[in-house]
Amino acid sequence: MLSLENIVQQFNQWLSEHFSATTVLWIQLTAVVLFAITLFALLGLALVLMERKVAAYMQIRLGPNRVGPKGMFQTVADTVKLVFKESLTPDGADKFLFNLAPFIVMIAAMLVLAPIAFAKGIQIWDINIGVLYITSVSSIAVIGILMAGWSSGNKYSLLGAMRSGAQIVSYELSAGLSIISIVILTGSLSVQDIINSQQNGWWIFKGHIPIIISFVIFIIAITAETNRAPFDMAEAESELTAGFHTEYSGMKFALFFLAEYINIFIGCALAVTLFLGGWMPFHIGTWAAFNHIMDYIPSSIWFFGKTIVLIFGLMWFRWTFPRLRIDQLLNLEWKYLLPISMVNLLVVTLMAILGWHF
Amino acid sequence: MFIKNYISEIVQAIKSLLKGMKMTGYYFTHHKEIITEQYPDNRNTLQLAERFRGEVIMPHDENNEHACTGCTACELACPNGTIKIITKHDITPEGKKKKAIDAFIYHLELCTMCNLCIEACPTDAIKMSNAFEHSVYNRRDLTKILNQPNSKIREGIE
Amino acid sequence: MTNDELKIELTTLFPTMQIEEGGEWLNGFIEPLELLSVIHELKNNINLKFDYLFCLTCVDFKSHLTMVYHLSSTTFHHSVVIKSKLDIANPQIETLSNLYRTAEFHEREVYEMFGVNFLNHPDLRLLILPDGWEGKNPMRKDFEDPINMIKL
Amino acid sequence: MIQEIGKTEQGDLIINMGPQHPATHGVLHLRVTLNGETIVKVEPHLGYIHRSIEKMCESLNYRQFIYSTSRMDYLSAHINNHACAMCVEKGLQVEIPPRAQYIRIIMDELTRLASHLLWWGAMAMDIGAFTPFFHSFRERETITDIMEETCGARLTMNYMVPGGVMVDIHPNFQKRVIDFIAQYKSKIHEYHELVTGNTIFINRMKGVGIISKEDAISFGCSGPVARATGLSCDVRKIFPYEIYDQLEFDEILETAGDSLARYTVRMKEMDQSIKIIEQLIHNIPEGEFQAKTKAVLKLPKGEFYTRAETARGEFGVYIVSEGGMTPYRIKFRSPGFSNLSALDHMARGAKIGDLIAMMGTLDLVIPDIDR
Repeated sequence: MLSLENIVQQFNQWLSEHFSATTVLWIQLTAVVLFAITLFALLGLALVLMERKVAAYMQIRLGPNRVGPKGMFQTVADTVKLVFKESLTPDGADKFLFNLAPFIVMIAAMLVLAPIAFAKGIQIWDINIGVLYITSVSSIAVIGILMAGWSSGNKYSLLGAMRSGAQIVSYELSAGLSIISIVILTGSLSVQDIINSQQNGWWIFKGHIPIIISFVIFIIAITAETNRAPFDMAEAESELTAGFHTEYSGMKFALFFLAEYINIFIGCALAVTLFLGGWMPFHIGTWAAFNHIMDYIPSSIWFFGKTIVLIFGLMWFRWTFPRLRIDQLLNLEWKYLLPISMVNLLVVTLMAILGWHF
Repeated sequence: MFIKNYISEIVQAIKSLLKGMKMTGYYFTHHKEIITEQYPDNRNTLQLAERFRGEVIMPHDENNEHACTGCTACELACPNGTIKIITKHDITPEGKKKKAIDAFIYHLELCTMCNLCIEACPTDAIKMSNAFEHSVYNRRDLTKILNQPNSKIREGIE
Repeated sequence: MTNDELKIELTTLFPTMQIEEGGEWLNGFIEPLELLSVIHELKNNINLKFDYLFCLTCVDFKSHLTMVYHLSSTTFHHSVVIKSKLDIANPQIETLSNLYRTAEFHEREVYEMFGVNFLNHPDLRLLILPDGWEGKNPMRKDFEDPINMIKL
Repeated sequence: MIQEIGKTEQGDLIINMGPQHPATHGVLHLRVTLNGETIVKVEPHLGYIHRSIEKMCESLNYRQFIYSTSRMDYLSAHINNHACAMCVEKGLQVEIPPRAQYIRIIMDELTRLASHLLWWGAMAMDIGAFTPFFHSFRERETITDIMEETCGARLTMNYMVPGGVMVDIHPNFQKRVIDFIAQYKSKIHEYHELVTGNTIFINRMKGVGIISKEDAISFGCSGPVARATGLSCDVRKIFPYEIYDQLEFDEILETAGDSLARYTVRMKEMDQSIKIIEQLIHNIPEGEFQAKTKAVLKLPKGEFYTRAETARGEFGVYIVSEGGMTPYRIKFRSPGFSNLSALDHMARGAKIGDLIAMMGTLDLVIPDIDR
């Protein structure tokens, strides 16, 4: 069967037959960089369009429908416009940090792509501490946001950045605890191992109620970590005009914008990997025929499909709920999510020791 | 007791959130409810209210005649000085002098569509039209002369 | 309380007040110096309780300025108008912002529009006019602004 | 004053919220002193769109000046025009035909509904929910269409004239209003599902921007802001004008005085407006829609004051006449101006997010404040 895995393997084989080991490595690296950038651009364009369409339909309007068929190329047109727009740097800004910040946010988002398994056998870097790597590297982004807020020399930006800092640091805790509950069950930090452990069923089905609770907490935490409504404290346009990126324009703003969507994708991809079986198809117990049909659907479609469903969920939240206040946001984390996830972790640990899961 | 309150609080909160999501979900799946009007595209089918006040016009009949006597009631009624009437003296066939309008100048850029001039007009010579696409590149184009060239006052209107 | 009853009550309380009838409400004219004591009494008198200052303004009569205070009571729902004539050259009057906090904003508006100086006002600054406004007070009758006149 | 931005002597941060800010709904400028996220002081700076309508009106005659009041509180344009027309009628001592009274009140209540619907959407947008805005505009659009059909304009109608209304209602008017009532009743539950019951919303609103009844009186608050504190101040009830005294409706009172109470008052007021319209729409009397008045109106020498209940509170018109064709002095008592003065008192000690919620529930319309 023609699958992505075979193509990649054949490509690798062909490379190693024709070139020396160093050249192969270089070619592979170039391919990976090209792949990452393409994925980045495509995801950004697709997700922004999706967001606008989802928002429009929830708000009983049509959304973009002028550029291309059904407005498909609206985001492309927007990108072209943003590229040609002048990137202003305010006089009062710390110019070096101001120009550096979007790239830090962007690079942090790009680096996190490395250990994510997009399909069976498609993974840029199968690191054995993959999940830990993702959580740690993705928190670098907050440095970029703080940098942007501070260096803009704008009080709204500063407030937005400080809010963002407080928020991401807090929600990292419950996100981490939710991840740990899966790590306890699988006994591994490697992304491959976690996905393989869901061969006979996704964790969300195997893990009983405690895992469902950690899934919900994890979804809430990634909504908060990606600074999306109802937790969009850092931007909060009705309060802080645009928060940390008030002073950014043109392509530098586009980078922030793109990074936000990539972060959403990564957050949801991680949730899919941990709880929904990554690229594993959906199987029901002993229904062999059904399972066989499910297997025919390529693994990449499974992975992207599940991720898009989760992303849709986040968009659904965004266009339904009002924004929380900053102190309520921190209350929610410290008074509700953290205690619940701690108790939950204990239950999961007991479950793992006693072997109560399937 | 504390734990029970704590949990019921969370359950209530989640319930209220799901209710809202149910509603947005309904609209997401029911595209019939969409109310967007695609304005420049639906120009041909656009239905404007007949009383809609877009701009002041002076209707002329097929003989290029209007009903304005130049009494300046509209000019006096206008709060913004939008209307300026310049009169001249026509000489009727009988040789009598008769007041008539030379130019009915209408400053659309000053008009607030308050309808007071139409109310004031004793001969119903002016009325509001439905036109609402008034944008022009030059501000001067908004100053209009409402009576057509060589137009006359209709017979029998005093 | 009806206007007639109010008139009796007011004449007994404030013998110096000139009361004018004819309009919808009673108009009481007082000297600027008495203002604070009169209004204080009106607000706190158990039968009157004029605790709601719903309109505060000034009228320029060219020869003098008149401060107009519309008071009403949230308990008895009766209203009265208190007026005070001010000298046009040097208009000044005691502030009411200690009795009615809404007076603070209204007095700032009157201060910049008519140039009335409110004594003991906590924060008498320009509210509506731009900072650094120089020249006459726009709502006075002798105000002219030849620069910003709209010409056709 | 605007130049000395930066920090206070105590090290508090000063930010200028507005005149260009998404939450100030126009060009309100608030100079906010912050200690961290906590508000120390709020100073409104007004005048960015002050057009001095009062001065303009001094040179317009009694028919002409009414149109300009639509431009003050543009969401209550009908009610502003109504108050002005009533004030002139009081001076002229004109009896208005009953048909005109009915039409006027239906229009007033429709305006109130439209205003509250817009407020609902805008307030939800202020606190971060975008979808309600579009949903409320769907209903508001129906009202503006009704207005357009009868008055010829959607926002600044200039429909009330001294002596009655400018033109008779459109033949479709009654049917469309009845349709609108049905539409409103079928959709209002969605509003409550989407926003009212939402736990995030309740937490954002409860206990925020509390003002006591005494303070509300002292600050001259009116309308839903004052009624949320338990102060009975509905002009329609206390000083009924037109035929409000013959109608059956409740004055909504809450006691908490916080943002949630203001929200509840407005939501319930919409239902009351529907109730009023229902009582009137089926039995608009036949007859004249405008009383006969002279072509040139001259008010006798004297002073005239009328008040009307707009969507924001008590709107007053004070005309000083010297007997001429134009008013000698005219003063508009706008509800927003007094309500805004209470903002500083409410906001101290709250968070920035709370300030937005307070401004949302105060329902400020800046041209109304600046006049």
